[in-house]
Amino acid sequence: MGKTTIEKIISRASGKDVKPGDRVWCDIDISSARDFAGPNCCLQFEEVTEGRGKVWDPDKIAFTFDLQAPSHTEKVSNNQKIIREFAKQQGIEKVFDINWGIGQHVMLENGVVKPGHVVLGTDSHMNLLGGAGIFATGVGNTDIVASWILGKLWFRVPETDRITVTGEFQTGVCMRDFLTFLVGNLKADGLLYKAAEFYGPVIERSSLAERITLCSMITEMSGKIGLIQPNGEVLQWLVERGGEDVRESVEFMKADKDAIYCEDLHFDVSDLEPLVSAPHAPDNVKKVSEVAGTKLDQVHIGSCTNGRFEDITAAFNVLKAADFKINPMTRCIITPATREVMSQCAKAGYIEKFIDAGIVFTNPTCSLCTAQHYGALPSDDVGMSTTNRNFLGKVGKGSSTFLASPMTAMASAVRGMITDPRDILG
Amino acid sequence: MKVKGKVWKYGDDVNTDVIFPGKYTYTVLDPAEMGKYALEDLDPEFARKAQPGDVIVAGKNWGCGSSREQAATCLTSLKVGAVVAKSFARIFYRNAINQGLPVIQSPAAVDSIEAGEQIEIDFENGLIRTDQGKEFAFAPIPEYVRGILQDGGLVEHIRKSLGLE
Amino acid sequence: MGSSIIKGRAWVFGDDVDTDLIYHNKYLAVTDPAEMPQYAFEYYPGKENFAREVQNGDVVVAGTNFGCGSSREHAVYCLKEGGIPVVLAESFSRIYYRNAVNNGYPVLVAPGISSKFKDGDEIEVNLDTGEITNLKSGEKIHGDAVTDLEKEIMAHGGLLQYIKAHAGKE
Amino acid sequence: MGKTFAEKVLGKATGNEVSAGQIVTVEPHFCMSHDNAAPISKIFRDIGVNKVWDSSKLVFILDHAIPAPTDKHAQNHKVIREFVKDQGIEHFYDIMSNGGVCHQVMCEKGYALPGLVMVGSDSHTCTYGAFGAFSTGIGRTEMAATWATGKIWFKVPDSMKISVNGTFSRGVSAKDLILRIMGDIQSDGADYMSVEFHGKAIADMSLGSRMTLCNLGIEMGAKNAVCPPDDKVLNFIKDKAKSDKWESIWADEDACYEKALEYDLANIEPGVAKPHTVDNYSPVTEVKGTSIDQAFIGTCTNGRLQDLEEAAKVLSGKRVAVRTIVIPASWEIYRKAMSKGVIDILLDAGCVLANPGCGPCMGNHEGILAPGETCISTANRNFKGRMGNKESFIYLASPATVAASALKGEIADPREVLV
Repeated sequence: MGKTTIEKIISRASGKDVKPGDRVWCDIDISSARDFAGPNCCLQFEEVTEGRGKVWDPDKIAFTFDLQAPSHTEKVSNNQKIIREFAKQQGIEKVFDINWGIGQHVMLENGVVKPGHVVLGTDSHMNLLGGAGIFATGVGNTDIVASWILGKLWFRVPETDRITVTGEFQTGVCMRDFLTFLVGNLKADGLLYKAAEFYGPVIERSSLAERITLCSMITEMSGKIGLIQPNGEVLQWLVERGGEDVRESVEFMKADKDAIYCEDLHFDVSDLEPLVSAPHAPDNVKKVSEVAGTKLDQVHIGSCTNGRFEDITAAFNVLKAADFKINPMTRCIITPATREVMSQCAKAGYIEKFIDAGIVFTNPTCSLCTAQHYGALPSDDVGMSTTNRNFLGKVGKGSSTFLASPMTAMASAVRGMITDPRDILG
Repeated sequence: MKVKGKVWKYGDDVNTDVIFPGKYTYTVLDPAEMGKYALEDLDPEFARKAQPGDVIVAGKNWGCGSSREQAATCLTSLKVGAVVAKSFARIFYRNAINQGLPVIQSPAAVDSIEAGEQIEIDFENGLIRTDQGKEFAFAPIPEYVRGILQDGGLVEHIRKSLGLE
Repeated sequence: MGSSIIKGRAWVFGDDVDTDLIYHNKYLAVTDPAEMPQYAFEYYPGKENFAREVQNGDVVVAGTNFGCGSSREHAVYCLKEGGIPVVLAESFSRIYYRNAVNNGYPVLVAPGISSKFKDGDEIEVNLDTGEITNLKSGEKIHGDAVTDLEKEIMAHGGLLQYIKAHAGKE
Repeated sequence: MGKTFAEKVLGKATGNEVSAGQIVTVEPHFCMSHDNAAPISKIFRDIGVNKVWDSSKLVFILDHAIPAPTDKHAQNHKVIREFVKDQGIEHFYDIMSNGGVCHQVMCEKGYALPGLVMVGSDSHTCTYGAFGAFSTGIGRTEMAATWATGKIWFKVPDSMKISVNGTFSRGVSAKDLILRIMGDIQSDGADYMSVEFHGKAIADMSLGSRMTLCNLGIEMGAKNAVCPPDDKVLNFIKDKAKSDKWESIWADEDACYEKALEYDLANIEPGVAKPHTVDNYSPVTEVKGTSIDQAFIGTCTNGRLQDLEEAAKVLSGKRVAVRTIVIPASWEIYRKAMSKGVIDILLDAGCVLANPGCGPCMGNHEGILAPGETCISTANRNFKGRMGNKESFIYLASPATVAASALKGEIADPREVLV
């Protein structure tokens, strides 16, 4: 019987011929932790191994710092120190300190994680790496500690949905809008425990940044992972970062023709309009036209969902079309995903234009997404953000947040209220 | 106007970060709560044990550093009776008066008064007396300053002068 | 796991209770699980006093997709360490479920439960059989006791204990 | 007999001839507040006056924790925005990219002007003396009272004259000079005084370097610190002066000083202030090799373009060995550094380039230390607990010394790194 991509990856990693519903132990390629929950892992590991344990393979463990980079509280500073010291003591060299950026992106850019890998991390959006054909999943600290001891972890093999995307985006509409549509369509538990594979011309043509965006909110539908088969320029980029063996893995993980899917879903993006997730749930989806004119106090562009160079370029182009001016009453913050992205923005001349427009351009980090860094909102403020969650109180008690694409976010910063980017792009 | 209490003694150049750490300046907003953090990094006992009327006796340049008024407010919040020092940093001196906290310059008193002694400060006569019977005179507080202290701080003083009472 | 019969009061929550509502991101830097219960449900409208008012043995009852959002294990610790013996929900988010199992913390999937209980109802749960009784109304429903691997992990008290017990046997 | 700068400025402000020791009441030309405008506005309301005496004299610049890292900080900013609206305050710099660290913004936007009397609810308000202003830090209550009444009393200060001649050796800058002066006269060496900088070396210095000197006046206990308002100043303010009340005022040749000091730059070498006091001076050569965990370049003391350029000169083409946080003092500086390629160099060297603001300087924002950690910083205070943790250690130094140390992972002499 044929296998889906996730079944192939799990079969290889577990050495078993798996089918959905099976519980199996998989070999882990990279077990990572960040400055959130990472210290819990280190402390728990030392407790469980009574301070004498050695991790199973220091080369397969990575640490990233993005929750508060740089830290603004003593507690987090101390937590980061716990990680640095643990890494030193265990001989772990893959430590991406506060100067690197958002973990998944940093590990991808640096070839630490590659297509076909099984990757763990203390971040529920680890699974955005599915956009590069990597089986990555967010777990708690206990799972991480178990993997550091065994080099393995148990998984339930998920059923897979096949989602085919056709058509062409109109001007002002992008992958984020399709993602928002999907979350609204499938709802917060629409992919409970399941995996998804994305196919179709829209996917095949898409950039790595778009693929990451699309796979970054599978968690918001309670899914395990969304996977996209690397091809074309994306594959080329992954080979450049990860080495020639990437091609082999990509060949191997291709789903069989007779693979069995739980559901087969088809969507056409041609009629799609710019969308938002209205407060206080990602699946509370509305057309921009329905909420246009809502006054905004703050706009934020960034995060693991929409913080890549292509995302910032999309926002830049909207700003350009508006003569590089934003509404002076709206605070606008842009946070690149990584230092590499920040350098790209610097070299492309974006940052100067953003500064001239009054926009705050920060160092790469998770920024306001965890509300622990840049741009917490006061009560009654209304914000718009390209992040992936707008839960009640998440970025400040009594505030509300609309989630949107980088284009919609910038268009809204330009006017100081929720705005359809097509109004500005023409 | 008199103050009576136990002496807490500290050295030279006790700065505002030590008196009230910067990390609390935007997270602790209630003056009543500020006392909890007074001298946290220098003497954790102080905030827990200081009694109303107790007096801080310190070396030179007490309160150097930042302009943060919380360095004075955290002491008034604990009802500290006065600060006696060899000298004061300028901004602290003003802030203390503006908060109604008496500040007295007396190098001689500082040299001979020890931690734990009971002392009495008589502002009208410009005298510090210890329970050992030692006495130290200090220059009377300028009239303008006395006015502020008597009104309980600058806010009340201004309200009075603007006829807002 | 101690006694398999649990009796307590029900605290009833809605659908899609996310991890920020269970344990807000403001407190992520906390590493000691014993410190976490004081923050449980601080951001849940109408249940802000949960941490202060909850009594040992009280049970959390919720709708679908409980624990959606972040991977923070704090959201499990803050209930487990707070003396909540079990969480009953229509369904759980994937990561929350894992984190609970990995800590030997009983979570039962109980379809229909959210309509059977009101805040404060006396509840009895038999962890062995999965039987859940509303002692006020007398209604009974069935919760799925976890199966196979999860059950074994839970029987050991959590993943790390399970690993220790199986060391060298794999 | 001649008059000092302080006597002349305060005399002009009161309209009478005044001398040191006299108490005067003046109307300040500008009142600056940062994030503490929120608590000050509460005290102002307590006074019971409805409107501030002159809304055009108030300048608000958010910098302490921007953008807001927590609900509480966000709430604080909101109070300020509402007060600004309510009182019609036009000189308001929110978290947006027209601002930066308050003192830098006050200087570069043309508020700091010769002969003005300026107060700020921040101790480093003395920085504006670099432009010939009489400026000094005051507390919250006093600021609220000034908003209400438009008046503030001062004792006309005694003055200290510091004459500086000669030229800097390679790898040495204004920060090294002022660290040395602080070491010599100690942290209360200029208590209550007005510090005047004189001499050929001051005339040769850039405005940025003069700001570094005046900025640290408060760390010697001074009420204010000031440099002569020469052509460099007049050229700079020409198109941007935010008030027409300014006037070039400088001390008379025969003014009477409480203290006078002389320095020759030839004798100044790279130096540091060791933990935990600003006057705990030591030449870099004596602390070389001290291991560090973090390097920080920024603040109102040393976050200007020339400082970033100095650091870039050291870091160009190399990689930092410890985490290095660079925070330009304002967006204008960030913007210029970007155009000149300085930002590229710093990013390529592996620095964190954070958005302008005070950063970790007073323990509020990005870059707090963990227990036992050591930081070398271009900031102005190394007090115990200053950067958020009482078990940590801070060394103050020049941008070149901090950059050289960042490269080596230990305190290093910039002269050994600079080619």
